[in-house]
Amino acid sequence: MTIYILCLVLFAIGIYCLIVKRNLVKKIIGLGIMEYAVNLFFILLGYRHNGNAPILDKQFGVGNFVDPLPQALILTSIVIGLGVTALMVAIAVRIYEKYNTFDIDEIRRLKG
Amino acid sequence: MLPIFVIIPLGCAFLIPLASKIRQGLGRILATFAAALLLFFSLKSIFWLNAGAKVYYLGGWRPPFGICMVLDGLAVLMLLVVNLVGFLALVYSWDYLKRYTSDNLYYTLFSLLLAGLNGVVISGDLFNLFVFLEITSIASYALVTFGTEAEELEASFKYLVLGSVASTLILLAIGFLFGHVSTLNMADIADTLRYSPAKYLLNFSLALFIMGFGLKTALVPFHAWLPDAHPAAPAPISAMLSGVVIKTIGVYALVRVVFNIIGFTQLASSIFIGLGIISMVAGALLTVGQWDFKRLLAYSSVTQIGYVIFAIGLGTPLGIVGGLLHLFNHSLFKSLLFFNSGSVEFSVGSRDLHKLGGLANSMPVTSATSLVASLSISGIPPFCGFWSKLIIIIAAFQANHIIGGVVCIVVSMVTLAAFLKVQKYAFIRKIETLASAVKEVPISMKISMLILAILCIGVGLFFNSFISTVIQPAAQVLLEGLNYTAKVLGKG
Amino acid sequence: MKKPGMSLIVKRITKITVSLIFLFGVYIALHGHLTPGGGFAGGVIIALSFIHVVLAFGKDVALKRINEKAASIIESLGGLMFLGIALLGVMGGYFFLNVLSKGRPFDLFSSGIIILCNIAILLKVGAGLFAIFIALAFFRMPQEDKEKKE
Amino acid sequence: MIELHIILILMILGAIVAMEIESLLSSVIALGAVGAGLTLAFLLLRAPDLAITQLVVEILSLVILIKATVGVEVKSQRLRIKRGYLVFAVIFVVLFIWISRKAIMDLPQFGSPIMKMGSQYIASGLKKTGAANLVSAIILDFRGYDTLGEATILFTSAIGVITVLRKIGRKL
Repeated sequence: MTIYILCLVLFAIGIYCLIVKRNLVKKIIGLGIMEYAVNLFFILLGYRHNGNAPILDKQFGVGNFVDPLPQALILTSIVIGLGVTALMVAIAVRIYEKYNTFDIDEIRRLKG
Repeated sequence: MLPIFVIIPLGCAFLIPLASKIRQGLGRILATFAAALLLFFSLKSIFWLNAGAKVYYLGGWRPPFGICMVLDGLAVLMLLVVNLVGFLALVYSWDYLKRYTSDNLYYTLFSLLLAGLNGVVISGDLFNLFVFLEITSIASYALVTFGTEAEELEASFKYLVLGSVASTLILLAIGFLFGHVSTLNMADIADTLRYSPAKYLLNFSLALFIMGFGLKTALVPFHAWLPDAHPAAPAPISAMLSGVVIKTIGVYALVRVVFNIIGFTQLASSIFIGLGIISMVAGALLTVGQWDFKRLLAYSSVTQIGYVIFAIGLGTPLGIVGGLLHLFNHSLFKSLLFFNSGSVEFSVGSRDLHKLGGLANSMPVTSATSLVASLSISGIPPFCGFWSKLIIIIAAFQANHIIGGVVCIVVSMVTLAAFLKVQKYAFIRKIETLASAVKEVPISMKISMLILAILCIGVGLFFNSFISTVIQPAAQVLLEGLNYTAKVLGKG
Repeated sequence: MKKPGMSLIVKRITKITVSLIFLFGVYIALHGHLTPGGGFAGGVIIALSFIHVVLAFGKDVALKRINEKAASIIESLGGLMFLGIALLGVMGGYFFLNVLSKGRPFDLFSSGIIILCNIAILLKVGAGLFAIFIALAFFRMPQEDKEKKE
Repeated sequence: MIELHIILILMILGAIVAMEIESLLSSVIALGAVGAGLTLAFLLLRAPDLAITQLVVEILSLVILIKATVGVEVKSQRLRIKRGYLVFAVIFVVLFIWISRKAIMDLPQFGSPIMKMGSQYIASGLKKTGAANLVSAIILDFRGYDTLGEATILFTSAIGVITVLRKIGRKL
């Protein structure tokens, strides 16, 4: 129970960082933290007490396996996180080239 | 053969970078051919359907095992919306892209956008819906910044941040549902939820879904990104965004999850109605004060989405029919209005209503089609907007929701006032300085605008036959709600 | 004039490690169905090995070996190959059907289309991420231009 | 699983450091630390596939992030945490946990998941797909369509980055 609470605390920190911080890179970091928290939450759901990894072996076949389904989903979600981060960094770099700052308030001031 | 809706745009998206290396214009022809094929198949899919739902097992696995694709009344309606507006936007951008560089990147991203939208509509698996929703979002983030100007980049960054927050919230909601049910097929989830309901967890994931999809569809408390992102995008892209994207990944996904998986409870209905009314009122107030043509259209999108959500929230058969019809009509006249604003910007170069004027005689086609669109968005009788707003107002009064009905009427008055202002300033009033230099837009932009105007009038005139063929089966899917599982899994 | 890339020691070591990283990436991708890892992890490792070269030797040296146009072509080819394998399944009746023979479990060529899919993903992910890095690395940051001008 | 709790607490501390620290480069490195913690957590939770992918993707996103933040000095960043922000932060986090704690109660006990689909995949994975690594079996055979969408996402993001970073966007 407490492990889920800790995971959601990490998620809440990510949201907080996204809302409050004015710097573009800090927003990218906040989003990264949120992605990490959700990925961890899925795998926590699939964990089985002293289970082992869902890889079959020649010798001792099917043991007490962890749930493989969330692992398959989170492999996709990790790469989604990478794709979104790459796009965000590209746009942030481009904004930096135009406004010469990463700070939202200055950008709004310069935009007029 | 359901997967063709995803194979065609995906294959074309992978081919365009190669094709454009061979010959420059090839990418454009390939993309338009793929969109035409998609439109043909989505029109054909209306007649494929005999009451039930067509289920396609991917990889040969039966539903709970693998992923399945489901085509039912609601999916047919959304396919029609997506591929119709998509094809016309592509035809429009044949000439519109003279203003932009490297158009093969544009056509690749556009085909990926179509692939994502079609993937969302026909997917029968919750996580698969999230993956294709993510493809649509990333493609639309990149397309909003297609002009790489300063304010486009800033608007797109805000849209990207809020869109990614929405996606993460949706993924967390899927996590909670998965934790409780540990299966991902939509029909299977609804089936297991019926036997082991966890009231509090369902309400919490419902709240997360509404926040996530509400952000994607720009309902009022979450609409901060829309008024910046839509005007910044190139005109065909803001037409796709307003007309199709916020409806498919927002309204359609929310409605599919709430009606067919979690079940449409009284709580959900009151939330929908509340959000709908707030969106209508706030959107209308913001629309009136605008002087930038595209920002005015973006704010009016918030109002119209408020109409749709309010109508579907009523839950009565008439309300749902009215909501879905308004969803279809809105995609028609809103994309037409964005095309008009794009043409005005294309030939005059500015979107500010103060500077525009007297374009009626120098741009006949654009002004005529924008007159048709403005009249239909404000619900004037012969046009399509009138019937959907009328049905929604009647449904509101039938469900004795007086406040809602009155709000609908007042808001449609305000919309009428706003769009008459647009007509007067942009097209009818005379100012000498501008009128002479302006010439009409090229042929491909005229064609798509004319087709949309004809459709607006057509749906307006033959509305009851249109309702019975397309809207009624879609409303039936929502009304049946949880026995969606019977159709997909084939058991009770 | 300062030569592009890092110091001599780094270059000498990169010459050795780059091929090892590349080999490791291919190994992880090909044995995706037997050991942990798979197309995605292998593809990212291969992209990292190219990035390793770019960081150590500077942009223009690395681009002689694989330039941006080749990267985007390989990426599209990888995508088409993956779509092709999926369409292969249509012959057997369903879109993503595993048509090829399953083979004996636990040996290398044992699970039909999974290996071919892994190879397709390897190409796509590797080339795609390298194209992303090249686009970012080539994008002149304003202060880098200032340094060039001084 | 006491070590899992320790790692999670360290990740939370790393996240707070990544958020509050002034210089961009060190906040990116703190994000790297949180990612490394996540890799360890995946290993502890018996998910080797994910640990490899997460570690490698982590390295790549760090390289990209550092590429963006190199040489960017943060001008007048007021370091001292204002009283208002701290209180608002704590309230926000506590409120979020308070709302979600009842929903967590409905989830199955940590360590005993209801593996409705998972057990079927384990039982028939090798027989139906011939792959020893069940996660690969699910990714590429049972749910191969997801991975097609996945590969498209990377393709879209690559084309998106190239579109955003091209020199002149508009010819007026």
